[in-house]
Amino acid sequence: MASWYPQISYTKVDDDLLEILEPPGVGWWLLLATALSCVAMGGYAWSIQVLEGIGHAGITHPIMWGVYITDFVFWVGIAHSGTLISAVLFLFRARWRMPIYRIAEAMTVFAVLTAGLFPIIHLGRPWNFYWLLPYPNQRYLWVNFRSPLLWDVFAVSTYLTVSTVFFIIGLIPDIAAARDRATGVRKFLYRITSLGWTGSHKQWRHYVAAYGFFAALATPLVLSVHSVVSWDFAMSNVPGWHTTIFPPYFVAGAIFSGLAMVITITIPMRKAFKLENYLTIWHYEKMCQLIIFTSGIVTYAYITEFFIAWYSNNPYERYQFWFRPFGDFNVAFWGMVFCNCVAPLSLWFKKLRTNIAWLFLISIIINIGMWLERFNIIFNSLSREFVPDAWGNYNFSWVETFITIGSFGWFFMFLLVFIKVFPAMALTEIKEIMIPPRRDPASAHH
Amino acid sequence: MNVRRSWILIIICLLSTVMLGRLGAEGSGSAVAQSTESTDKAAGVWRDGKAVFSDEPMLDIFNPYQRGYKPEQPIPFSHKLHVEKNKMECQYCHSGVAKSPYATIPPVELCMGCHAHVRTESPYIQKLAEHYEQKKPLEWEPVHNLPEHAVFNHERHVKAGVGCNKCHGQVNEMEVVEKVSSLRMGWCVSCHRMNGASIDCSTCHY
Amino acid sequence: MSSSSKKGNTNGDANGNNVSRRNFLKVIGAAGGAAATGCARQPVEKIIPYLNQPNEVVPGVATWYSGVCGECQAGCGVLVRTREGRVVKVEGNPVSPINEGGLCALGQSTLQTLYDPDRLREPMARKTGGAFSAISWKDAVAKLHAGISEVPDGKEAVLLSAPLSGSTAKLLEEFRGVFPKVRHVEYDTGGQAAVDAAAAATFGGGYRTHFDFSKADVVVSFGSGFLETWLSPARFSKQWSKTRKVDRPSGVSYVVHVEPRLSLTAANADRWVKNAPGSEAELLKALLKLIVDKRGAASISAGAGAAVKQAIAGVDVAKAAHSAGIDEKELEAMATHLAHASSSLVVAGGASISGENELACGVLANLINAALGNIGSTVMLEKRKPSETSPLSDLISKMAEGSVSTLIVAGVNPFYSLPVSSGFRSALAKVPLVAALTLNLDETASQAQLVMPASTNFESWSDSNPLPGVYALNQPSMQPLYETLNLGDLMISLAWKSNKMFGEAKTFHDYIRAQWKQRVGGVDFENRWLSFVEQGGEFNASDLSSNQATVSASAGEAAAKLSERSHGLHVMAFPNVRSVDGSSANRPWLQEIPDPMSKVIWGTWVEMHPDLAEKQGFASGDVVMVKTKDGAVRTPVFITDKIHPDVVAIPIGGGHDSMGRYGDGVGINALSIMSYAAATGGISLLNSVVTLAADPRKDHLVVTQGSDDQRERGIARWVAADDLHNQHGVHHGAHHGEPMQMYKQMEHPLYSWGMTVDLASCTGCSACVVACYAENNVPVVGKELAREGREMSWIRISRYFNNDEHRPVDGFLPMMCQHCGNAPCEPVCPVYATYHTEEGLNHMVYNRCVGTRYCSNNCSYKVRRFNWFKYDWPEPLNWQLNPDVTVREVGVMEKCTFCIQRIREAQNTAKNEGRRVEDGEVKPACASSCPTNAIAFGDRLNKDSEVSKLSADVRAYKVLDAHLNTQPAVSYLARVVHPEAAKGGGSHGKSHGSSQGGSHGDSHAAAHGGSEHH
Amino acid sequence: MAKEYVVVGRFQNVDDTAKAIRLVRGQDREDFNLYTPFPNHDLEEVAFEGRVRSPVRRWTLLGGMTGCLGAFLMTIWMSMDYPIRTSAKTVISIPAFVIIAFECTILLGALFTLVGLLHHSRIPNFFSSPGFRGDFTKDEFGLAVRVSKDEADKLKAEFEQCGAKQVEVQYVR
Repeated sequence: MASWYPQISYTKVDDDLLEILEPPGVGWWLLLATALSCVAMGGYAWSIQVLEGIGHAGITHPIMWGVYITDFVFWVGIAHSGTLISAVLFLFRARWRMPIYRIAEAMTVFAVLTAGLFPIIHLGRPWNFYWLLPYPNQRYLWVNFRSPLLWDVFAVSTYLTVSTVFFIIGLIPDIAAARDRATGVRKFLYRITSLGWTGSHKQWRHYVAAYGFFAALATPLVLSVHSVVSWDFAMSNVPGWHTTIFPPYFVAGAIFSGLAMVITITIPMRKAFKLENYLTIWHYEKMCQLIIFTSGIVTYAYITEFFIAWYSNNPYERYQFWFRPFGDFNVAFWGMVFCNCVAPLSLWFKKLRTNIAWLFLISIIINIGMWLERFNIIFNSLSREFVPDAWGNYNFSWVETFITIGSFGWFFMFLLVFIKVFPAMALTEIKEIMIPPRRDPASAHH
Repeated sequence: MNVRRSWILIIICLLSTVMLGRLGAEGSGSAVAQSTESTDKAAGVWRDGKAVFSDEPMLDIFNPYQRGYKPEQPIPFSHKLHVEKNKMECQYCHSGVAKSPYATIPPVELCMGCHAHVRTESPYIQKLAEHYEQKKPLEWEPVHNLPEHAVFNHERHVKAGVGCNKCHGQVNEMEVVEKVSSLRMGWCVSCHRMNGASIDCSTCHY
Repeated sequence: MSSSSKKGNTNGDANGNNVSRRNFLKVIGAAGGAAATGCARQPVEKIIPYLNQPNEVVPGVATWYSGVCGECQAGCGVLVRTREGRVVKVEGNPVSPINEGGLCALGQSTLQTLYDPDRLREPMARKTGGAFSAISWKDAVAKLHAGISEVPDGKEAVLLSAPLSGSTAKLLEEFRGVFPKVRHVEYDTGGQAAVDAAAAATFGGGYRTHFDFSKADVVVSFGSGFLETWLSPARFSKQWSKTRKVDRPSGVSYVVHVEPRLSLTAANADRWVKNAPGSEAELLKALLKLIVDKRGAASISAGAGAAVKQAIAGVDVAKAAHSAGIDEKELEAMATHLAHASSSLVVAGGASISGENELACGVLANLINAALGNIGSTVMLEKRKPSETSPLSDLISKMAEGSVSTLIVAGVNPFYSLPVSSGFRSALAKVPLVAALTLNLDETASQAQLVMPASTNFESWSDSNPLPGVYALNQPSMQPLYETLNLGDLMISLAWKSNKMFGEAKTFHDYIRAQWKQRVGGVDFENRWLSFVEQGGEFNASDLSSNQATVSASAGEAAAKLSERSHGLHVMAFPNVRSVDGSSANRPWLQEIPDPMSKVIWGTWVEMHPDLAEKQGFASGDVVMVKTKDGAVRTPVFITDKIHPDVVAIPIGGGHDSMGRYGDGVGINALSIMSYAAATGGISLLNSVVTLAADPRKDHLVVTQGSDDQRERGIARWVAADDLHNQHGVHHGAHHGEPMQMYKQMEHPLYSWGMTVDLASCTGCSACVVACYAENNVPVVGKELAREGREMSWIRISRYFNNDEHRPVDGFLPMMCQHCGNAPCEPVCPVYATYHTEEGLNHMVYNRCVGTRYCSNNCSYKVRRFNWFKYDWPEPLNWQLNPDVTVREVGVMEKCTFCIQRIREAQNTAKNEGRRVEDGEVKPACASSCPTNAIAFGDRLNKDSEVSKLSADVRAYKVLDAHLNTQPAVSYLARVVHPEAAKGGGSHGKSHGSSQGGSHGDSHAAAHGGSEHH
Repeated sequence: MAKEYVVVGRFQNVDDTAKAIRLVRGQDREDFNLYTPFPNHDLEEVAFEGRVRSPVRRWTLLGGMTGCLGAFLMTIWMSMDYPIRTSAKTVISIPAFVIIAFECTILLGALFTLVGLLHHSRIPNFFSSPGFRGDFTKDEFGLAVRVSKDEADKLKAEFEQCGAKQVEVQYVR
């Protein structure tokens, strides 16, 4: 399919898409206020936790990781589809990425910013978080490069840096376009942030090359970051964690959840800013196809885990995988199965996957399901480890709930500000894939 | 031209990396009162192929016990007078130093051993005697303090031949005792490294 | 802890030192403060030197004093470690013939009575308005003196105390010469009175029986918790452990325990017989009959014959067995074992036999021993002047009549520990002057008119005579914290007030010296005294094997006459290792260590059979009201099938309301609903239940163990004594071969520390847990945090059940950091806060820890504990903190260090002497506290070390190592079970729990995980 | 002669623009700028006469290699500087370091690419470029050529010839 757009003029593209940047209405302010209140809730809870001790969270022996690491993995997962859409699909020249990739990239950056908070929040002594960095210090001490957590530090910071660079580079021509339409303060802001972009052929020459390299670098990064996150678990010896299928399983899950989050965010945006011409049903169908695919991978991984636990004849694994569906917190397991394996099956039906409301619902269900998946992995595995006398359970506390809510506020706060400040739709690239104007044969000389 | 610019950029990048790494090392010229032994002087240089970033005074501003700390004591005891003029040995008063983890501050009784007769007219000796007679504890200001998580054993260091001045400086020349070493971990470690002592964490932390 | 470092206090009077108390307190106060600030950057502390430095004190170096643990009547010897003048640790005294180096949980925790923040600090008198106000000691003594010297005619003054021995008893005699109107009444809560009464009834007055478990090949115990609280548990445990060695010439002993509930002793027995409550006397009779039948009447000595004949007249074995709810064959087998054993022992005691038939049980046990010829081998008779005490019931009735004008209560708490039905509480109000010499303002003291602070053994001189020829001497190991006196000094002061002196004794210390001089003779006394003080007494235990006594004629009658046993549901109040008689309730360590059987901490519970619970509709954790004719209590229910359905059981020791911040309001007082057996003057710890009903009140049951079923994971393993190779409790199908390893094992150039734990000796008594708390500054978190699973103990005793009816415990396994060679925790720490030292220790650098907690997730043994909050030690509990161990900050991980501070100390000494650390020189706190020497520690590089040898034993195994290749430095030696016991039951190679056991375990986990039980 | 003028041709379609570029290149004028609202490969081919390949790729390679090598050096040196053993693993545990090296390869590769891009594209540049018009980021194609005064009018005419919608002559400096 060459293009799904009605042939509209470049001016119309600019007008339509830059209209998003018009001064916000009451709805936006309300949403921002909600997000900020959530951040305040989380900040309050965290301040108590820092001042008095991490014990205010429900995590306890033997479940040392709980909601915070669940949130961390959840947000890193959300981050994944952004880079997938912008980098991997760029390399595959999948044209349907164009209208969604900017918002997906923004989601990536903000989700990583959110995720990056959690390893610090979950520390017992968060004021010493910088000890995880290999910086020269008077103690002569370095860090342990053998620890998966240190790999995390490198992977997440690399991911944040690279995805931010990729995001900003993609933004420059669009900011330049916005600059040339804007007035006043905005014009000044865009003049600075567009770095003086003019779109000369000398710039485009390097830009296109560099963009390709960023995409090429980001593609293995997408795969590696969630693999590294999964190694936090897979590198340990905990029954239910110590398994080689974690990296592909986590990466697929991450893309799965990220796509769902893209749908969750774009559907209201499409409605609010009347972007139906740009974000068409066709785009959503494409995303649904990917969701069905990744849902399948995730389902397969669940089955494999059970099969291997049975086949290995390892009593610890076997017990663990008996405990998940039938144990104390089987709600998480069955919730996960429903949300991640069963609910997405409805997308096989064209009628349902072209129904925007249904899609929105399913995307939220998938988000919940993927959160439950991580909670399920973390909670159940830690609660039933090797020595039965040390088994224990976990009730999460209001502090963890508040901080989780706060993380959503934090994420949406960035996103809301972003869509009002910078072009949230990649107008340059939309123009690029439109058929360029040729000389009108009728008015040609000779 | 492009090629040349690229190389300049690369060199700048590399240099700044190195500079960042050396940041801690740069400032150690420091206004240390008495830099006594090589342990102190060696700090802040590249040595034996290892970077030494110890003792940066930059970070000392956060440390209440930085070098040069020189508190006023309840009785202005002069080490210089007692050691240089009266030729007293360190261990006469700090008797625990070779048999205990602590060097120990002498009991007031020991002071009174001499000062019941010597210089009794001095107002400070009278203050000392007052403390002794009224059984009122004498509260000295600590100069050399280690955090509680660091275990230090004077006995082992003295028996290994580490002189008092290695860490405490030339106390015999001090009217008022002053902290001449940072007593921070890197400072300890560099001396341990140079003398082949263990740098295993559990040597000092348990 | 070599004996050379022990110091005799040569200063004479503990109070007579010329350091004033106030200054002393300031000095040690500063040291305590410094230790408590933790590893945060601390504010400037002043350095306060001694004004006068005592000769034996070198700041920074520990000084050890010998002494006696005064917690019970056993008289175990202790070594007290002091730093800068304050006591920081108690260890067992290895030269004491009583405990031979071990010390029980109660003894270990004595420090928390010394430093109890709620301790009584000064004498107080009740004002007319009812409130207490402080008075001087002079006034207090004057007031008390008036009370005992001016007793109106027809009335009397009474001193109520625990049984006294040694110089205190002697002094009391002389004291009563000065104050003839003072009568002494002994109040025994430890079970000795019952044993003495049985001895008197069997052999006539003037005898005391001493038991020697170390010689017995077969032990049959009726209710006596000789491995936990009964008489002298540390000594009995050691003796018992000597019979559990596989290389013992006469083989591993066979221990049968008869009790309606699975006590710790029952759990360690080879066979637990679950009888109906109160049926012991009938069973003993039947047993005696069977033994007589087997051995023939002729074999019984002429003296005993008549009594035995009278005792077994008309006994129907089948009926007795049926009535007790056990198989007749059970009794038959018991009798066969006893009859055929070359040496055996039958004991009866404890909660389950208490009551009307207590005396009969004791006598019957003595008769069986006599019939088996055990007198002189396992049962020793000591000739002893009969105690002149009058029964407590007599005192109570006199008090109620108003004929007691003054009551001095010294060191006991009858207001709490006597049942309400005894009438003590109401009678107490009728006494015009009640004076209490007490550590805390406890329930009895708070009813008194005059309270006087008592000193602990750490602060005063005392001696005792626990065994014939054994004289234990206790010296003060620190200056008294407050102005306190012990009973001896109080008596001297009172006599002084009447211008009387006991010899030339100005103080009790003088009196003790005089007594000892009189006993041992004056030749070279000063030097000998010094050596007595240094080693903690004179230990020339007399050989009693030649002491024989004829069985008195009345014995048969005492045995034959049994009260009718009441049927139906009973409630039993049982003592356990952590609460004993309740006097230690204000010690947070004891509150926080789990009960070895139920694993419950902070509180009381009522144990109930699942059938009964189901019938009543109770779930685990529900609060239940247990009502007897004497009262009612409400406490959460703990469902276990390790109890007879006809009995529910509540631990003693809870329900204080005037003990202090840790003891008050924790649990309920089970003693209050017991009946008072006026006949024997004792409490019947078994009472009929009138009503059992659900209660709407909410309470939490804090269970610290996740699951009781080890699921054949091979964690706690056992072997039969005749088949040491075949380890049980492990799933044999899942064995792995020699594991592949990518890297070479780390080399240890100097030392490689290791530990072995012999599960054949480990009784689960939890002494090591308390010792660890004391040595390593492990914080106590309290009930609410413990309920969330945040308790900090570095050792937990894993107790695994199987489904064998008669040996339902696979074992007790002290689980501490295994110091794995391939430690899973180490590589996952991003900041190297935990790593492997060259000496083979898995070390934790607290101050480097940022608190990712990954190490704990990855620890297969779950032994890492995390500081979720900053925990405090209220003054002066913080004085106990070990200055050699860092107090951990909030947000850092901690775990067992193998007591690295002790390793470092030994290495320091060794280096000074230019040698290596020798085997046995380093003993971690757990190892040195173990009453049965189950824990060995040493260098694994030294092939001759105890650890090397034991870890090469055929029974040795490493937990989970076969699966995970963690290469732990801790080896466990599988529990040894008598071949007979291994044969029986259904647990052959499949100790897999029944479904009931499994779900049971999971419900525990739920309790621990924080789901609330109401 | 100083090139003080910029001739800016505004074009509406690709074909006209291409024609104008060819014209300019035919006059051996190297000092021109082609402004397009989006990258257009055809126009670039014309503008660069096929030599479009950007030197940015060398930066990426260099960054990647620096990151990889630097990470290995860093991890190995830091592990040896204060050797701490964990779990019987060797001090230099290459498999673990590979992950760090991988991440650093990507990180420095991306950062060097960024530097290369900024360097070669001459951004940030906050001075207005002569001949740039705001519409060139919207819907017009612009061709700006620096010329001397006498050439300006001629070029303007030629641009109009090629189909420029409008041609502006701007005096610079």
